[in-house]
Amino acid sequence: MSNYLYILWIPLLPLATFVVLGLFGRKYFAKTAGIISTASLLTSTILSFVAAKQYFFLDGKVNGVYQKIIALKYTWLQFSPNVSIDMGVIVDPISVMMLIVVTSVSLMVHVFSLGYMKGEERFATYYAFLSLFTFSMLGLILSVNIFQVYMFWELVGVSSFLLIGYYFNKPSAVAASKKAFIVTRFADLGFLIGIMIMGFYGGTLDIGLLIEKFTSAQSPEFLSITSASFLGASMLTWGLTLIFMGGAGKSAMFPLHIWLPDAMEGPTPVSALIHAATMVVAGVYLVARLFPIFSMDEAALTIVTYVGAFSALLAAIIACTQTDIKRVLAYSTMSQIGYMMFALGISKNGGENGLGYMASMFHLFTHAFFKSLLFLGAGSVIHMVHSNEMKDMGGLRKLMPITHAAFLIACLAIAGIPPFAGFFSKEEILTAAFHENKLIYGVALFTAALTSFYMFRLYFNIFWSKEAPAKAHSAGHDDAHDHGEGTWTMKLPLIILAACAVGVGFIPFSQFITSDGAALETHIDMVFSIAPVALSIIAILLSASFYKKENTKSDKAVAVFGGFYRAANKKFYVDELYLFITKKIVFPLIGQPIAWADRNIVDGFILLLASTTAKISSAIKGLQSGKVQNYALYFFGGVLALSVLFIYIWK
Amino acid sequence: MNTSAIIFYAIATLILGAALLAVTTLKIFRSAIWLLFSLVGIAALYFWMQVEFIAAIQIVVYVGGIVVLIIFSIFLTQQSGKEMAKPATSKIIFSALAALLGIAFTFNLINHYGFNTLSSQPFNTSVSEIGTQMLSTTSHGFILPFEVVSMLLLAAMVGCIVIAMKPTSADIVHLNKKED
Amino acid sequence: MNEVPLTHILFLSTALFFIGMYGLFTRRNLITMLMSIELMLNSVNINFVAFNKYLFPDKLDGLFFSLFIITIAAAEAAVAIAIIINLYRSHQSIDVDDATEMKF
Amino acid sequence: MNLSLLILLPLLTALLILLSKQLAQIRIIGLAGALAQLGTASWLLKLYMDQRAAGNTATHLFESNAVWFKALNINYHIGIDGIALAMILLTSLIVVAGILVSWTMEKLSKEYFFLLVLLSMGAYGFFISLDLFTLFFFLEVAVIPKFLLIGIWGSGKKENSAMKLALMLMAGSALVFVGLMGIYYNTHTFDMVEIGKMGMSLGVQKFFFPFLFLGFGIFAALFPFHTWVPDGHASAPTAASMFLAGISMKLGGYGCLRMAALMPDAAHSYSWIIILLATIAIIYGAFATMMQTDLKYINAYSSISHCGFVILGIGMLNKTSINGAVIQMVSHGLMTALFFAAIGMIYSRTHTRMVVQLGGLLKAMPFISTVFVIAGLCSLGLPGFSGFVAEMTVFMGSWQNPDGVYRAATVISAASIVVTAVYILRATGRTIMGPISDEHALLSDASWNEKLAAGLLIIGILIIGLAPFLINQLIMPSTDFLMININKAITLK
Amino acid sequence: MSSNIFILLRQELLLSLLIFILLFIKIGKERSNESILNLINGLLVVNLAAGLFGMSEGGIFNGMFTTNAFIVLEKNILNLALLIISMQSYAWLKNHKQLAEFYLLIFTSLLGMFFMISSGNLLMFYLGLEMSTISLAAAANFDLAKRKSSEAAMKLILSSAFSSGILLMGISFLYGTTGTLSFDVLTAHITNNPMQIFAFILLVSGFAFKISAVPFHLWTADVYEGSPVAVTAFLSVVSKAAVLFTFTSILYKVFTPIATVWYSVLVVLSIATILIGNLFAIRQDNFKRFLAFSSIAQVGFILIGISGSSQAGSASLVYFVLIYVFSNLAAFGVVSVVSALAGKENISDFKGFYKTNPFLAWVLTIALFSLAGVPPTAGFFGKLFLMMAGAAKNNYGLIIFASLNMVVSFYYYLKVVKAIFMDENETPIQKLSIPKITQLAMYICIAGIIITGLASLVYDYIYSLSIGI
Repeated sequence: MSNYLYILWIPLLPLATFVVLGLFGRKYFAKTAGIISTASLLTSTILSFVAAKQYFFLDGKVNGVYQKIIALKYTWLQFSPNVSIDMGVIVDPISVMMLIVVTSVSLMVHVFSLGYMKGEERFATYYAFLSLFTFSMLGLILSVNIFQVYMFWELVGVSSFLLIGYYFNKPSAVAASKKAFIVTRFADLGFLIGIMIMGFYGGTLDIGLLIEKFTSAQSPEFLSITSASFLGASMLTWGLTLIFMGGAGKSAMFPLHIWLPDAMEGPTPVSALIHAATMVVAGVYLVARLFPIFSMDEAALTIVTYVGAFSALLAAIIACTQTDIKRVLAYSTMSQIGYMMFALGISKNGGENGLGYMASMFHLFTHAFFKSLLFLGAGSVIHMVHSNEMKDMGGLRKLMPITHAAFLIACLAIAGIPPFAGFFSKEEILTAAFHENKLIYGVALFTAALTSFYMFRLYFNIFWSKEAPAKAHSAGHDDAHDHGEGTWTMKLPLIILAACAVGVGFIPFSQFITSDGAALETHIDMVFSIAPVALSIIAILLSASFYKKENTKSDKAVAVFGGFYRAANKKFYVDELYLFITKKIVFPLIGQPIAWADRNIVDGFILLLASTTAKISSAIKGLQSGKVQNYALYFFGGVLALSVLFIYIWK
Repeated sequence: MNTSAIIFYAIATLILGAALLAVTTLKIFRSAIWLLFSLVGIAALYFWMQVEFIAAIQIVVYVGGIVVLIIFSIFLTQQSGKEMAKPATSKIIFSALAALLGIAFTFNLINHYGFNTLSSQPFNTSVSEIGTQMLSTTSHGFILPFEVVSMLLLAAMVGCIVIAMKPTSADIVHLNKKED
Repeated sequence: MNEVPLTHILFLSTALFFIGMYGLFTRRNLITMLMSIELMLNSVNINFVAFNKYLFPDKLDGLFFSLFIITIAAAEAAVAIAIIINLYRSHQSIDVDDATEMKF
Repeated sequence: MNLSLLILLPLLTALLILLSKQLAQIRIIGLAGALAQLGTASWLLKLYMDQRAAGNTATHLFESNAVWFKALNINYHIGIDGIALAMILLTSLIVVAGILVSWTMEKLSKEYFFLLVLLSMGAYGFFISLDLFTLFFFLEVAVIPKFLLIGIWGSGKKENSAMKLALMLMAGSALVFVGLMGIYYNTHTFDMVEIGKMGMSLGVQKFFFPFLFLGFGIFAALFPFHTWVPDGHASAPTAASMFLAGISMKLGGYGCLRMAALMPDAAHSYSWIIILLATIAIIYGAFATMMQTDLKYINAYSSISHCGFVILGIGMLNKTSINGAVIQMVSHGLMTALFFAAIGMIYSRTHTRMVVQLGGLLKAMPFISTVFVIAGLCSLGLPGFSGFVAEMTVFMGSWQNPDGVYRAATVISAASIVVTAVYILRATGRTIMGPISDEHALLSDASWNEKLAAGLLIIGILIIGLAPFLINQLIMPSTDFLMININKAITLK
Repeated sequence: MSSNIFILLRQELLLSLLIFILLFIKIGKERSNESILNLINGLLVVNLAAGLFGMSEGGIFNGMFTTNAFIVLEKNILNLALLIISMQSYAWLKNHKQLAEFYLLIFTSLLGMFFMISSGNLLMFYLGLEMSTISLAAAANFDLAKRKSSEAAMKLILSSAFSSGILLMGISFLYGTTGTLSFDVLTAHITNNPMQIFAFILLVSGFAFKISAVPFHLWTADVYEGSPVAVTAFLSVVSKAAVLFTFTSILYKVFTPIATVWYSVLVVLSIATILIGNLFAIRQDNFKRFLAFSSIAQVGFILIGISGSSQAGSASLVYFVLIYVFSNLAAFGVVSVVSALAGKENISDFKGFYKTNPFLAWVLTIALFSLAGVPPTAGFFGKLFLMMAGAAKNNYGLIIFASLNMVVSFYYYLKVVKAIFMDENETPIQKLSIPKITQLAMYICIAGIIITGLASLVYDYIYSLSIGI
């Protein structure tokens, strides 16, 4: 199917932008960098829409089932005859869907940044990094080979590292970037080993072949991998779990989530792009990509489910207690991704039972829009207030009406209030959960309520609670272009995304993206929907009563929860735990001893040899006494010794 | 046990006794004299072995040459009659031990080997015989060694002269200069 | 003609040799050390002559050897004494333990 | 094409340098010579590829065999296969970079460049020789220049480091020599090709292989004989560090590889020890690096860790892993040379290598910082750079070994990538990022020669990193040849 | 016979001729030292040249004097060494009063060595040995007013007299047990009965003393340090080489019946020699002493080579000696120039030497590298071939020991290099003006060091001439 080859341009254009800006940006494109990369990205966006149209509506469907199409495949690095890393382009429902998501959100962010990052010293570098990220994310999406996934996985990681550390002279930013990279790297180790297990038993690294081999219960590969077991679990479980570990790292699932909140040190548009819409869902995408294999192994799926659910709940609880608006959003992201994860976890492969899968993808889709919208909104707020802290905000609705409106829409969307996008996807997930696993369903429900609570806590704290502040706020800073919400380049994305947040829910998603590619009939069951929606509304009212006006109700609530609140506010001390392990165990108990041993024992031994030789030589210097008589004596001694030796001993 | 045997043992005692005294007495002049006796004894031994020529050479070269040389050098280097420094007892013990060990070892070997003397051909050592062999180039001729030794003696002579010659003040000066 | 076995003569020479060696080890006066060396050489001479006379009388190798040894001993002694005198000039002593500047 | 050119060129350059008078002249000659080497090497690559494409399946190409010491059956037998060629290319690239980096060397510059070129000559000779005696000869030729380079132009306690390095390397070559004697008196030839044909009895192999492998291992920083590496690298002047880590450590790896191919039975029966040592070196080096505060020490220790991968790959004795080992050699050579170059540039400006005294250099010297970051990312195995390709190949290769112990070794080694990330990011975060001190803020960025040097190395890294199939194409056929012997040995078990 | 006697004896006769010329020079009218030196050097060149052509072999004086191409080659090497030494000691001899006598003694010594090398008979061997020793002992005293010089001479003459006493004892017992002095006959009568082994060991100890193998080496350092550099060089290179040649040929020709015994004797000696030599060399500061001990260690390696007792063994010995002539004399050349012109003989004085005298520094460094056995210098090949010859006996323990000791030796050689190049020194040796002729000698040495190794034809030539057991 070579007529999809043009898809190759979608990732390559950003790459080109990166190369150009990276090499010459500082010198030649210091001002125009934004325009250039936005333009190139716009092209790829259009291309991806074209691709989507072609795939979904023209030739993607063969007798009712969407095909997996390998548009391109090139052997990049041969390991052994049939194990190799291939570079390629896969076209199937989720990859096309992701193309849309990534390109459009990225485009929005590019546009937004035009205003937001204006006048930055390393403006060009910023756009270079953005393009690099976009390229790697697209490459990740289009991977045909699990090792290709891993490669772009790493690239995504490093570009996120670079973007988080964009304000490189801010120590906190540096620390955050390091943390993000190392934590994800640790997860990737699992991913790598998982790949090796898969590759070893599957005899290939090609995703298609792997799925083929591991989904037919009779294939020798399947038998060998399931029969081989380590520590009681089958190798399949190990492989999948380790791969999921990689996914969990990128998608900030518990316990590998600690990097995400700190990652908010980066510029806000970056958070919108990477840490809300695209990179963090890579984990979900990975699981979805390998879903047929996952579905062959209950254990792995269960792990996915419970990790996802627990993360969703935990994040939601923590989110209620944070005061830094970006951190709140970060935790909400984590919570939403948890949703997607457990949705996958409870799903089966194919048919009606594939609902979870479809729902998760759907939520991924919708979430991308309203969450990036939230972030961009927060961005413009921060851009105006020059602070992330809620206490510095309040009553901004008059100063920035558009932002206010957009933000409200987004909040409603995420809270799952019909008819906003979030409602539909969330409904599907809840339905799936309800059918599969009541416990999960309960958790999901509670989380949903919490979500609407903290989202509106955020909303009210930003736009209401206090009186509209005097212009003093904005008079404080000296940006030339400062009037309210900033330039149109910052407003436009908000508007577009808001539109999406309202609109995308109505897409008949199940027609396009299902676990097996065949369309799936779904319907919103009004009765079923009552409970979640009602809960959300109650939560919203509650937070309104707490935060709409400045009052002490919230403090009372805090007092009620007491210790639990403090724990939640301290993110349940997970960070501290990690710090303890690294600072108190790894460095002093492994690193330093080894470094010491190397200097003193290993090297010391070598030095000892040398010094001993010197000692001996000065110890025996007496032989050379300078007395010729002694010399003669030794001489004769030698003669005697030799004679005795060879006449009596060595006969 | 006939007379010749008795003579031999007498000579042997003379040689060894004199030698022993020569290496132990503390008066350097005396030790020179004892050495003289010991050498004369060896000459006597040669006579006893009926190798008169060697005996004569022994007398001439050693008694007449070396010992005289030694005595002169003693006169040159120190006043006679003065006691020499006594060697350290530890050194005496070790040296004696070494020497005795050596003696024992060699005796033992000689015993085991037991040079049995069977041949009793005449042993012609007439001076003329020696002379002809010394200067003949045919087999059993020792002309080459003879020449070589002459070169050696020349070199030795030159060396002695150069070394023993009292250096003129001039040399001292420039040598000292070189010695910095 | 002789009842004295060769071995006894060898014993004599050996004893003389080691007496000389003893002297070399113990004497501190260079000249006496030289004397001891002369003793050693003489013992060797005795060896050669004895061997020649009693074992291989057909040729005169041993005899000649001893002759040359005597000659060389003379030369050696001469040079040695020259050196000793020179040493005495520079050290004002012919005690071997005074000439131990160079060691270790 | 006559391979001796690779020896003659440096020789000629060295002589010209000796004859030349003033600094400018010396530099020009040095650079010209280095470029000539690079040209020759690339030309060689082209010819080689053509030959292969033309279907020439001989193990070694461009062979020439001249009798050297007839009486002892010592021949000057040279020829290259893909592996050797890869090494030659690496060497020539690093030589150019090294010359460029030391462009501003004022102190005794004539001698300095002379020794650099001499060192490169040793390396070339080593890589092209097929006769063990010639091999040994060139191995030792490459040692003494290091001693002088470090001792005269070095920094810190240079004399001790130089002495330690020279002695440990000499001890290594002494062991190698013993092994050679063993081989010689059991096969009566030094010719690797013939020996490969003849083979040796298991007993002989098992007795002499350890000498050879340890001997070369010392060159390749095999644990626990690696202690010359940190001091040596840290004290050496920039170019010398580049040569040390980039070229001379490779001599060791290459030698180990050849020996393993020459004595496959022994290699097979000792493989577990090799793998054990390699794994220790990898993880131990990584953790030791984590604790260093001097940039050069950081890189030196990381070299120990990275060279561990080479040994691991060889120890696993299968095609993929050996491939990986070779690629790792090349990649590590380029990467670590780049790293040292960057460190040298930083040091020459700030006059400190202590991480704690640096910071925020990205502001003052963006180019150098970028180079530094690139080297770092390559060393932590980021896709797109050579490090990733090499390490992954090694991992995939060693993972093919289903035995549990080997699996454990692989996983432990793989775990080192996390530690690597930690120390690289620590170093980067402390020196490149963060606030910059006032006196450093005014420093200048890289000069043209430094830019050129770094550029060359980065290009090399990228070529391998982005198009690994190229280097695979070069190496794979030769690894197949190696594997023939080895597989015989393994199946024989 | 008388026809070819001149050809067979030509090297010896030429040397004797030189000696007489010296006598005439002495008794003739007063000449300036320079003119005499130039004359002598010229003559030496002739002498060397004369040896190079007309190889012929045979024995005269019924086998007391034998020669063949190999022996001629050995003598040529010694001639070459002598020439180089005399060129290098130019600076020292220029203002020495008795240089004629000095040369006379040295020549006589060399003549003795020649006779020793081609001796076919124990008597000739002994005479040659004594001839070389006595005149050398006299020469050792030629820094007449130096305390050290006379001390050295005293030590040399006494200990060598003692050793020759022991040697003679051995010879006498050999004679007593076999009844002959000529080597050809001797071989037939050699058995391994204790008496003969004892005699053999006495003989070997005499040799070991001359080549200063442990434990018979103790005189070496002191004598080297005390005597004039020229004599030291002569001792360390020429006399050692001559004795080694003789030793090897006697071992290979005469004592074949007890080869196993002398093999183990050599192994023991070599191990002791290498070890002690290295251990003492490490801690020396006086350059001549340092070279003394290093040369002791070298002898250890040589013994290993000889122990191979093959054609390669004797070939590698001669090859190594040739290389050793170049390397060691280059080193001694620098030392002699420095000690003659700057009066400094300590390694610590050489700190910062490179800054003031780059040429000398390079010569010294290359020489040291060659001694240490670093490629591409010839020393590398020399040492390796010795060890290869030794390894032929499959005694790998010995080889391992030796090669590890090579590392130790590297340490002290590199220490000197370090002093020359790396150490700082506020009062370095001032810039020295080297006599042209000495410079020439150094160039010859360097050329030799480079060429002898890389040009394999040298070794192949030697190998073609040499003989094994």
